[in-house]
Amino acid sequence: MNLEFENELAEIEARIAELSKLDSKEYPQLNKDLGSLRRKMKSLTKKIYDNLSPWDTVRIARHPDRPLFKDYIDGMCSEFIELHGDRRAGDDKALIGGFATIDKHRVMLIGMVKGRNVDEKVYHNFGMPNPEGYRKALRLMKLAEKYGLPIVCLVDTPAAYPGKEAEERGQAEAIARNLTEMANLEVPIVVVVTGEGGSGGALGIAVGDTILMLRYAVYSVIPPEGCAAILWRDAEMAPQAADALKITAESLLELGIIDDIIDEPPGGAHRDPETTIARTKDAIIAALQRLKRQSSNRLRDGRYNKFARMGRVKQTRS
Amino acid sequence: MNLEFENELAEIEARIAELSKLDSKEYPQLNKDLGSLRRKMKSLTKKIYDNLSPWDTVRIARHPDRPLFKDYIDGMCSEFIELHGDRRAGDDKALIGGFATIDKHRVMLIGMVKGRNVDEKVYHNFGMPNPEGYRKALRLMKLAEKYGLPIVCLVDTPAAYPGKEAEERGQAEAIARNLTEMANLEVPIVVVVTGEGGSGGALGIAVGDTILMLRYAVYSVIPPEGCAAILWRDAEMAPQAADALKITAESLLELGIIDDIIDEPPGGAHRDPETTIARTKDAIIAALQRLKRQSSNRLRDGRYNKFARMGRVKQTRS
Amino acid sequence: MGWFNRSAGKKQQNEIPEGLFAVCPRCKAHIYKDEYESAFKVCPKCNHHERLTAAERISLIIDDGTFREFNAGIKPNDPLEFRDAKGTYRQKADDAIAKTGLNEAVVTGSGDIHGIRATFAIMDFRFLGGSLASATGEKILLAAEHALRMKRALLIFSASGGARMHEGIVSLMQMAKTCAGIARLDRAGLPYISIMTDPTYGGVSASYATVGDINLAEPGALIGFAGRRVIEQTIKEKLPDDFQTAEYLLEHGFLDAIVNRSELKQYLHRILQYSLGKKV
Amino acid sequence: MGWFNRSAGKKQQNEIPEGLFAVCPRCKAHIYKDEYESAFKVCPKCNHHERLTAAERISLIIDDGTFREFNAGIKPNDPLEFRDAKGTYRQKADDAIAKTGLNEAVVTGSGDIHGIRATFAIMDFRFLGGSLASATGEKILLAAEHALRMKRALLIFSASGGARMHEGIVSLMQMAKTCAGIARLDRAGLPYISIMTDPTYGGVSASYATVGDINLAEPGALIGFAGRRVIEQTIKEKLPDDFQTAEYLLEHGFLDAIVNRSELKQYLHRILQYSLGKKV
Ligand SMILES: [Zn+2]
Ligand SMILES: [Zn+2]
Repeated sequence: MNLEFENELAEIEARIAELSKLDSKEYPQLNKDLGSLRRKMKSLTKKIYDNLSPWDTVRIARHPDRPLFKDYIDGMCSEFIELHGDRRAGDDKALIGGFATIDKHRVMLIGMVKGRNVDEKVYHNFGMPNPEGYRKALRLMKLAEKYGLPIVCLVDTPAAYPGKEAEERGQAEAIARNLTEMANLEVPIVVVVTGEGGSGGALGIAVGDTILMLRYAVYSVIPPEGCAAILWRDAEMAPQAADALKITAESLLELGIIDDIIDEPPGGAHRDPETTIARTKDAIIAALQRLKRQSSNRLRDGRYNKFARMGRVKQTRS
Repeated sequence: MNLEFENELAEIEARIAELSKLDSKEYPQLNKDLGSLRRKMKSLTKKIYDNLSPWDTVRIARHPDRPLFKDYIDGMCSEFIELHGDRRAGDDKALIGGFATIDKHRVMLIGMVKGRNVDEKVYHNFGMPNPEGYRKALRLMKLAEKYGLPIVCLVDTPAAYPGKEAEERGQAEAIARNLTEMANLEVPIVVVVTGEGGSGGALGIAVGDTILMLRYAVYSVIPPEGCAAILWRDAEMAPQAADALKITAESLLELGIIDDIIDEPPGGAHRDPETTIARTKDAIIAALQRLKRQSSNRLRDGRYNKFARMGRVKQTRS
Repeated sequence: MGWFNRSAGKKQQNEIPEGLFAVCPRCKAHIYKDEYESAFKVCPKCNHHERLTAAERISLIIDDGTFREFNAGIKPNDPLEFRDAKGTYRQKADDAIAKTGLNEAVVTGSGDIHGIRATFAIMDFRFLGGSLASATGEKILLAAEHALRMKRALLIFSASGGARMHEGIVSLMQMAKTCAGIARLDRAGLPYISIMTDPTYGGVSASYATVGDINLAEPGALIGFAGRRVIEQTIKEKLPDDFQTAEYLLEHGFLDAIVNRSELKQYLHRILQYSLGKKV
Repeated sequence: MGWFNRSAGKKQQNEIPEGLFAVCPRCKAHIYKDEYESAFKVCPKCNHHERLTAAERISLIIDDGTFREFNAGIKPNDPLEFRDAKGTYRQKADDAIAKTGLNEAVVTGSGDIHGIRATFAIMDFRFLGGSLASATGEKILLAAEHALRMKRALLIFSASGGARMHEGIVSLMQMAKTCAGIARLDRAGLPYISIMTDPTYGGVSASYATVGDINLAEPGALIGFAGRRVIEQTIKEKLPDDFQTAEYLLEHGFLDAIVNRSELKQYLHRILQYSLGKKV
């Protein structure tokens, strides 16, 4: 699938694919043409991706070929042992976690699972956790704390699921509880927003010491469509809302919400998942090494100060 | 309602009631006869209640007029503020709790509610808690710990509810969690078995520093009927099972399971709830005064040692 | 019950027509305005609890003359320099300030409840729908820090449609920020009592409002994570009438109690006596 | 996979007829007995996991020659001097001892899992239905204390119909007693891994078995608080076929994982490496 602002790229790609089938003996210009097409492809990719609008970025963050949590597990971890259940009501399929080994680091790895094909998507509820998901995540985080394991959370969710049973079982309380308890945890917490950072549903596992974001991930208080529907009274104004909401990694870095951006390969993560995942892994390892040196008190205080600083407003006598 | 071993008592009571309606002018013997009947009543009551079989005691513990948790709340507490909900799934109606003031002591008071009439009984699920009940109790106990309040638990339940949803929501886990967390609590825990101490369902709020029992309460690993059905292959053998199981307060005191017996008035708590409740209140106050002097570490260690001693078996080389 | 007989509301709610009578927005009963105001806008017919302003709430709950507001000068920030179809957020905020006489959607300070001193954060729905934004979050965090420093209870009265989207991600982060303050109080063993009033939604219900040591609500208050319409659109079915009411939440285990407004001050006083056993 | 290819079971289960073949009690498949035994009684056709004795379990899980049993001499107590229609509990216990060669329904000791030393309590269902009584509880508490003293992980393999009613209230108290041991381990930050095997019910499921840091179960194991019949009698309806199976519990959130017997040792070894990060 290609996004409409990638149409030109798709055409060139198709051209390259076509030419590649030809025999260079019958078509002496072949290699030269191919080379020129590839150069054009590269420069156009750069041009497009250097000039993405926030709304384009939303589209990339939701791209069906973008690497998903399971791709990161496979690509980053030499071992992953999924641990199920919230010990209360169920085992959420949209938010999972378990012991993982990343390089030399044993961690508790937690993240949202979206699923690739229709069956998977339905099974994983399109990556929208129910309260059981947040409660399982908290149980696993507390287990990590007991065992002295750092926590790594990969965030990629449109939202916490807005369902009837989710409300009945306390979606709000489940998220709020995580925000509160994560502030108290005595082990390092590394967060990476890899795709969609969907509001409270994302934040529910994103109270981290180091918060990273992929270049074309987004993180927003409300989906642009929802914001447009309310403030512009027209969901079609989502691109305008996306712009106003400042939801890109660059904006969030400027606003002091995230600590660093993980660069995506030219053309976005969906064009080169392997490199994306490798870079994510490197960034996580670097953060772990930094955070592991800190005492639990310093970690906790640092986390407090980090969030206390966000949106700090000084008193203005009027 | 009177139990069959009380038939003779009931007859005398009826006689007394009858005579009391007469005019002493027309019936000069009246006062003398009444006095003699009352003396007979008293000595017969003593005789019957001194010679109760364990099965009789079961019947008394289940007597419909026996004071229930709400009677104790009304009779013992100058204030009771019920606190609802487990913050997960529901608000159990069979197991409730809240802030209470007993004499000068502010405590967290927790207990099973059975209900008096049919509607109440159904509403309170006959005093059989679901997992939400145990989880609410634990939440309140942890709140008590945070606020430095002693915990008082009144036990009166046939059993934890053996229902489908109860299993699905983890009846076993809920009780087990309470047993584990109660061992860790840093505030005094006073337990009184006031009626039926029904197995794990009772124990789920009965891990106490001081464990008291009313004279005609029972506390058993299995209802005598159930035990009889299994070991005698005949539920009708419940009296034999009740005997074998040693479920009376006296037996439990001998076995080192409870710390003291709260005496019931002649003829049992159902004949004089007020006195029963007053004595229970006094016993709780005495226990609170004793326990409040202990440090949290000493309390916790004492509780550990108390339960570690129960059924201690020495190694025998054979 | 002195606090209860004083006439309180200085501001008129839009629902109440001028004249002798107020009209209950739920049951449409006509109520003598004096009676309505002195009952703190509770309908004597149907027990509807109308929304209160922060000032009314203070007068309802806090002992006369004991409230000391702090951080009143903190005003909305505009980290995104946000503008939508209808104009700038800055203008919108200025309008809200002018309309309500408040600088933000929450008033914080210290005061007494029948002589027990506590720290308060009281939301006012009139100010941009009681939305949580950077200045709101900042004031609440400062209130939590104040309670911690003074070793007192923190009481937060919530009334909010959720996060204020005009401050984007910065608003979202206030959820984590305020909860970090609650977490510190909890570690210190200090009581935090949350009182949810109509409405408490989204970023507020999913942060400090639902993690009280004790969660209270006023009768009939609507409390939830997602809005009713969003849920109905998602699940494609109609929700029950009592969905997300305080009564519904109580039944599902998320409230310690629903307390009538007329009893709320006394109730809080009673609870505070238990909660401060270790500290006072 | 050395532990896996050794022939293990010395005792024959009743279900397996003498001769060349064993019959799977679930799918009735005929399986070469050697194959069945070397697969630790897992049916190659339907993955049915037959109950194992404590000795078989030790040979399955613990490195050859490393198991050191302790408190083997602890035998059933008879605090109630219990007798029922069929005779005395003392006789029943003696018969169980004679039949199983065990002194109680649990074997405790220390041993290695691929070189990681841990403390074990392994229940044996053959001994009075794996029932929890004073000696069982005592041995489990001593195992927990051993793990605490040695700063090691505790692993408990449960297999039990519940509390042993012949010891009445003393049996019931073992639930609180064993959980107190688990609570101490937890406070010390030491791992406790619970492995539920078929069946785990009543006083065992409602105490140590379900409060593991990590709760595991074997496929198809039946795990519950009340028995199926009791529940059906209570609610007057038929329960689904998979009710109280390990798979059912996993779906309802109470198990971290279901692990095939052939992978269990390796799985435990992997988990222990995470759990001992802080301590070893
Ligand atoms: Zn009305
Ligand atoms: Zn089979």
